[in-house]
Amino acid sequence: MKQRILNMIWQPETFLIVLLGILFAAMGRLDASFLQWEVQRALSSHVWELAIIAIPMTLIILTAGIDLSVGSVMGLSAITTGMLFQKGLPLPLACSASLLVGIFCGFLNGWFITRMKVHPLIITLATMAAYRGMAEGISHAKPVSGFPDSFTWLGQGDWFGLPVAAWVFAVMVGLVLWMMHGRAFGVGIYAIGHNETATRFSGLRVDRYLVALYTFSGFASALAAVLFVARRNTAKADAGMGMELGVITAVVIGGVSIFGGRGTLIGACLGVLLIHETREFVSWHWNRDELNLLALGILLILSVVFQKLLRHKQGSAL
Amino acid sequence: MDIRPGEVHALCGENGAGKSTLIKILSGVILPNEGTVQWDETPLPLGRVHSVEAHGILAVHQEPVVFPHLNAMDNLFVGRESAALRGAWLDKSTMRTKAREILANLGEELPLTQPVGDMSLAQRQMVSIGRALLHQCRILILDEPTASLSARESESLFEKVHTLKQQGVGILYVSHRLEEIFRLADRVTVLRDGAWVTTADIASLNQETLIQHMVGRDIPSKQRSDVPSEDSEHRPPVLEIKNLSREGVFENISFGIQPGEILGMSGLVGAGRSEIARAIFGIDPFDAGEIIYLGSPLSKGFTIQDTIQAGMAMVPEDRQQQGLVLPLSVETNLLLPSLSEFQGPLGLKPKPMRATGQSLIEKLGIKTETPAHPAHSLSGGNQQKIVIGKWVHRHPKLFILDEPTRGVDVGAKHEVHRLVRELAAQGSAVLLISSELPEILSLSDRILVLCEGTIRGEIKGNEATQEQLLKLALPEETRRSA
Amino acid sequence: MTDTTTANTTPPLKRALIFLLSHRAAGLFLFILLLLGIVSVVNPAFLEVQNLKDIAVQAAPVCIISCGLMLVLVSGEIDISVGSMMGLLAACMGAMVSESRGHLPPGTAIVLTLGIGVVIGLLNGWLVAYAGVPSIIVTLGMLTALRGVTEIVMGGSWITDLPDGIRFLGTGAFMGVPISLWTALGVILISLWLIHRTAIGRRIYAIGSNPHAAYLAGLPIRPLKLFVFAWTGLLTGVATLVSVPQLSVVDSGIGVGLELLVVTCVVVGGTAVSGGLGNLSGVLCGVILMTMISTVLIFMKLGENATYWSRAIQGLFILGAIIADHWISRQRKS
Amino acid sequence: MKLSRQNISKGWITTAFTAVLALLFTACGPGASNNESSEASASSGDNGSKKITICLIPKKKGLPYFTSCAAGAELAAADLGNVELIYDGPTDGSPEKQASMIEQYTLKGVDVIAVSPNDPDVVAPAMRKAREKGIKVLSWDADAVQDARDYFVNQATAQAIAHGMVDTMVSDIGGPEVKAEVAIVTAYLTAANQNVWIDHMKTHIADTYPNLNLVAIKPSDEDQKLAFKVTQDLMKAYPDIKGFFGISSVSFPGAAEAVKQSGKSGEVMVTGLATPNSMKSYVKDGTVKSVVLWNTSELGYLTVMVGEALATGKLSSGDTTFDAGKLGEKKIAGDHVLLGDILVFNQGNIDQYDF
Repeated sequence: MKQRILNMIWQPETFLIVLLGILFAAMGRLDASFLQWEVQRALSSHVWELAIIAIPMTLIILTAGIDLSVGSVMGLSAITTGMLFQKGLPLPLACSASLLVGIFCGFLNGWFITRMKVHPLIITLATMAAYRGMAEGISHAKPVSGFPDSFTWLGQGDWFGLPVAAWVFAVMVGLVLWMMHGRAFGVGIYAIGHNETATRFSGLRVDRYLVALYTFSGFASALAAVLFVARRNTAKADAGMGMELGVITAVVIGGVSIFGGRGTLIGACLGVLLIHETREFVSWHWNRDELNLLALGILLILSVVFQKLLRHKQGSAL
Repeated sequence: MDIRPGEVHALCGENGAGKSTLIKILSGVILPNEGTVQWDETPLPLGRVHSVEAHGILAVHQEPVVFPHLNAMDNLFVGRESAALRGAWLDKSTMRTKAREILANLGEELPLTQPVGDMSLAQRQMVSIGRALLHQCRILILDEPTASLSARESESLFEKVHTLKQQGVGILYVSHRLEEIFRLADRVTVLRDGAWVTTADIASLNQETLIQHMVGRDIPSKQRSDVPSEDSEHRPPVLEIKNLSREGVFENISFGIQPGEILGMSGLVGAGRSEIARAIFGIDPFDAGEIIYLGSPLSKGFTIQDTIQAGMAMVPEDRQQQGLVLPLSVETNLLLPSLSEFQGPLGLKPKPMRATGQSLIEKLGIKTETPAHPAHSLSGGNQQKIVIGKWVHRHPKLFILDEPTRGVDVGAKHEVHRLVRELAAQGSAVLLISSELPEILSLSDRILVLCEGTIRGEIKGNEATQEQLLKLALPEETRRSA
Repeated sequence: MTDTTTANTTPPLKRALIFLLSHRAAGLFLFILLLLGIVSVVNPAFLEVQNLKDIAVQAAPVCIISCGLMLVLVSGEIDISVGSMMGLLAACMGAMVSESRGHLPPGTAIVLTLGIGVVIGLLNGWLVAYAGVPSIIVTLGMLTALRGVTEIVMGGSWITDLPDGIRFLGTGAFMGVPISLWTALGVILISLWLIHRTAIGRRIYAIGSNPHAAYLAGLPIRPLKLFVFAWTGLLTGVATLVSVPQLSVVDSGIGVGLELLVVTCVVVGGTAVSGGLGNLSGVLCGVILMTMISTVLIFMKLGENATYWSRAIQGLFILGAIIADHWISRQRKS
Repeated sequence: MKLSRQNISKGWITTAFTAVLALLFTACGPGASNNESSEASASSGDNGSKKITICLIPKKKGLPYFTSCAAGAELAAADLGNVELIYDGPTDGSPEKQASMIEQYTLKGVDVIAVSPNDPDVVAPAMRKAREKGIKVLSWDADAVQDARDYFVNQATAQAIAHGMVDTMVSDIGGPEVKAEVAIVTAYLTAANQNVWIDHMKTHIADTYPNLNLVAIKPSDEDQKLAFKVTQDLMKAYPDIKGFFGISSVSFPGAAEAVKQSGKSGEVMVTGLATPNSMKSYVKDGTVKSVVLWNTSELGYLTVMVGEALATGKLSSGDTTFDAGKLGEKKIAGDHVLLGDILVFNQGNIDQYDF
């Protein structure tokens, strides 16, 4: 029993919760107005797209992979929505098409990775450039704007007191948590992350898992793109620029090991919350955007160092 | 314990007895918690490979210490560049001559510029041993050097050991193969559970007493399944292979296995045994031929999933890399191939999983504190039992075992053998690949001998002898010259 | 011996292709020649000495950093902070020499800039080797953090008064060849020596090829990793010194996205991200190819459309290299 | 082990997660009551007179152009005395971040937000929301979507800038009758402002200068080095090229340096938008004849003046003039407050400016 308690204390999630607690306390001290529910709710709209992409990214990193192309898929999907809308297609159709584009992009990533047996870092580095380039090529880098209110409601409106995107995120987290803990799927992901060969030799369809995960990642990126277009009322080729770095940072801060096999979705969500709050608070309080970059970089490195130490402790507690 | 110049000192013990740890300390890889190592009456500076090597203590570790992307020459010299340094430059020609010399000494002619990753396992092992010979050594530590060597290569290694011995080099020899120990060693030290048990002259021991020291209990000596089930002849074969070929790997392989039969597959390392097994299981592709399973041919391009679905199982060659997901729990590892069985509408059903896991652990005699312990906390033998156990639950019709007792201690070896017999008795067909001749002889009903990718002969299990198998396994040229 | 038998049965054309693709430098070199051929037919001006020289000057800093990054990849790690590092080093260098700010003599500034590069590299290396943080995380953090520091150093304005002493590094020439090319040549020679003729170089390959074996062989893994990061830091400093003074203004956006270009060059050049594999000639060809592409696109006069598709074309190039790799390894196996 | 341990502690973690959320909620309680005091501390000033908080958001923080605007704004704040100025913007020039910042300031309850939108469409929803909250919203430097702001502090219309650059170029290369190829080096392909200018430049060239042939538009991705390289390449690919427009403060010096190093100073003309300091050396050595810009410091000054006037009600719709303190009277055309004419810096006058 004592061991169990010790184990719980040395979880990375505990560390994150403590860190968040300290952060909130500090924020309350420095600028209590930041912590009002209204403020938090409104500011939360900045993070949902990142949070949605963080879900598949967590799973992918758990399998010891990585997807650098998420931001570019967002760009391509956004521009698909925009161009089709401009061509006069009804918006639901345009959105479905952009989701399909996202799914296809993700599938292509997965297909290349499983077929070529090249590190995902390299494949998605290449598709990152290729997808973004296609978005620029198709659109000639021109943005599309002027979407109807019924559509922008998706990004700007509230539903039962929370932004629509928040509900999308909640549903996705719920589904994935259920998949992870209630089904063979979850065990499979961890097993692949620890030892892909042994998992393959145990008869799990590793390639299918991976293709499914990268496809899911493409889908989530496209979904984020649609929400983004609705929120900003603009579809453009540079949508989601640099998104991949933010998402990976959040997931890694959330205690997911970049080498796979270690970490939880809950942790990743805490990571997202942590970088969101830090980001917003730094610019809320100090009004200096450059501090943000510094804070995030240091936060990332420090949190991983700490988690490393925790894992050490955890080992000795066993 | 002590090691004298010019002797072969064998180190024995079950897996987990602390042999490898002891060797790592001696070779300077890790630091001991307490105690010292005396060297010519003075304590040896430990914890640094370099300073230990400078004293002439060199180790050949169990896993070959090779760098697959580098060529043989660089492999020999990495970490020992001082032997070929001229100012700030590495002297390539010195390196080349020295490397040739050492490899020739080992009886190997290796291309110096080929990346070692492209070489066979045995050649890699030779390079690894060559590394140790680069320096003038006074004590050579060999940890399971023959694990991946064929009989012929082992033979040339033994010769080398003899020569070194005559040159006054002390040799610390670790092996699970007792025959080797009795052949080579002058004295034996036995470790058990991390503690010293005894050191004795080899002459004062026989196999049984040595095993007794190692396990600390009696073990029934190997019995042989003398009664091959005669009626099996009439039953239709589980598996029939017809003219299976893969360019450059194996050619025209044809054989069949009946239910309840143990078919041994013998041959040198690199004869294509594992490759055939992998082709049957759907891991590797093949170019031509047919695999008929349960009366119907497998469609071209079948996958592991198809074969598992159809009731095949395989225990792969490399337990840690291919067999287990080490950080996951014993239970998860055991149930990994059968997870879909426990899928309820709301998720995996934990209770039946626990129960099945527990019953498997008991059935196989896996020694673990709880089913939730990670697989890497178990000893090699117990790990191997997990790899076998995860298939036992599925009651496979065809069981392929690739080197099931490699690196497994004597006690666990017996249990693995018992499991294999049980499986066959329950009606599974077993394809057993092993480099250990006694193992093949004691288990198999029939033995296929492979050489250079072709079947060289087939012998009834109860008629075969070690000499016979070895003869068939050797390539023609060597046989003629021998 | 089985290899030779298979090789003999393959048609010679295919064999040649396999050879070219497996010797990445040779394959890339031929590809570069092919590209040169096409573009010079469309627009002979491409082959003018001045143009080739300009391309070389653009390639020089990329090449210098690639020499360092290749070793990082060979050792089994990665460094994606070089872009931001260059931004910060440029800002520091500018601030030191600028008449309105530090007003240090160029010599001192050069030494200090290189020193800062080494220190940042050491910090990266220390976090990776001694604190045990995965290199992609460390350098991802640095990528963001250093950019923030750069903004703070610049303080919202640019440095527009670089003295001639520093500008000479970027614009000057020695025997008709720009300084940056001499520097790149020097760095290549030193790297060749380091890789092939020193213990350090061989050991870096060893630790990337099989870390566990390296550990058993007693190789000093941590100091070696520290070294490759520090070396990359130093080379980034060198690249900053010879490339930033080509321009008269030091702004805060120098080096944005450079890490992607460098990683792409190194990987297209045949270096394995998993470590242990990579050679300088391949990387050099990768650098030349990647810096050439955009110039080639301009010289092809494909019109406005090409501008918008150039990034897509670059992405397809990398994918092409990967597919070629895959194909070759399959050919080799069978 | 890992898995099972996760299972054991999963429930616990979820509980803790909710606990933190609860913490957050409870923190909101007192936060709400603190609201007044904190807002007061943010906006109430000395002597009881209400301080007006004005947020000045540039397109990209860290550009000298905007830094010099900010300096002018500081001056105005000091002159007025009742203004608290916040100057912050995205360091990477991303319009999304601009929009996020506007949303933040809206929540903070500032009095005036002045934006130089990077992409009018992207920031428009955020600006509208701010207006709904009763915040005065201005655009400065670049215009926003018309209904998203109260006034636009207009230093020069997009058309005027575009025409100014083209006219300058034409006179630099020797008049409208000279046949010439020219190229544009822009910021990003997606940069909204530059794209508007480019459109105006294209129509102006087509309408007025049939002899001018625009051969290429290349992005520099706000990277001097790339601007340098692209210019070099263009000069070689189009040997007859006569002029370059560097239409961002990064691409202009890059392009000028490329022309200078190729030894074509005086032959190939470069013009565009940039702060005088970064171009001084090129103007002096003749590579660049003229630099088009306006008085940035005055732009910042005027923006703050207009903001303060709006917040205090000194300025109301329908006014046709505005008293901008030491800048004197400024004209108002519709909802545009006009700064005045564009400035053209040349060898004669560039030394008078330092920003």
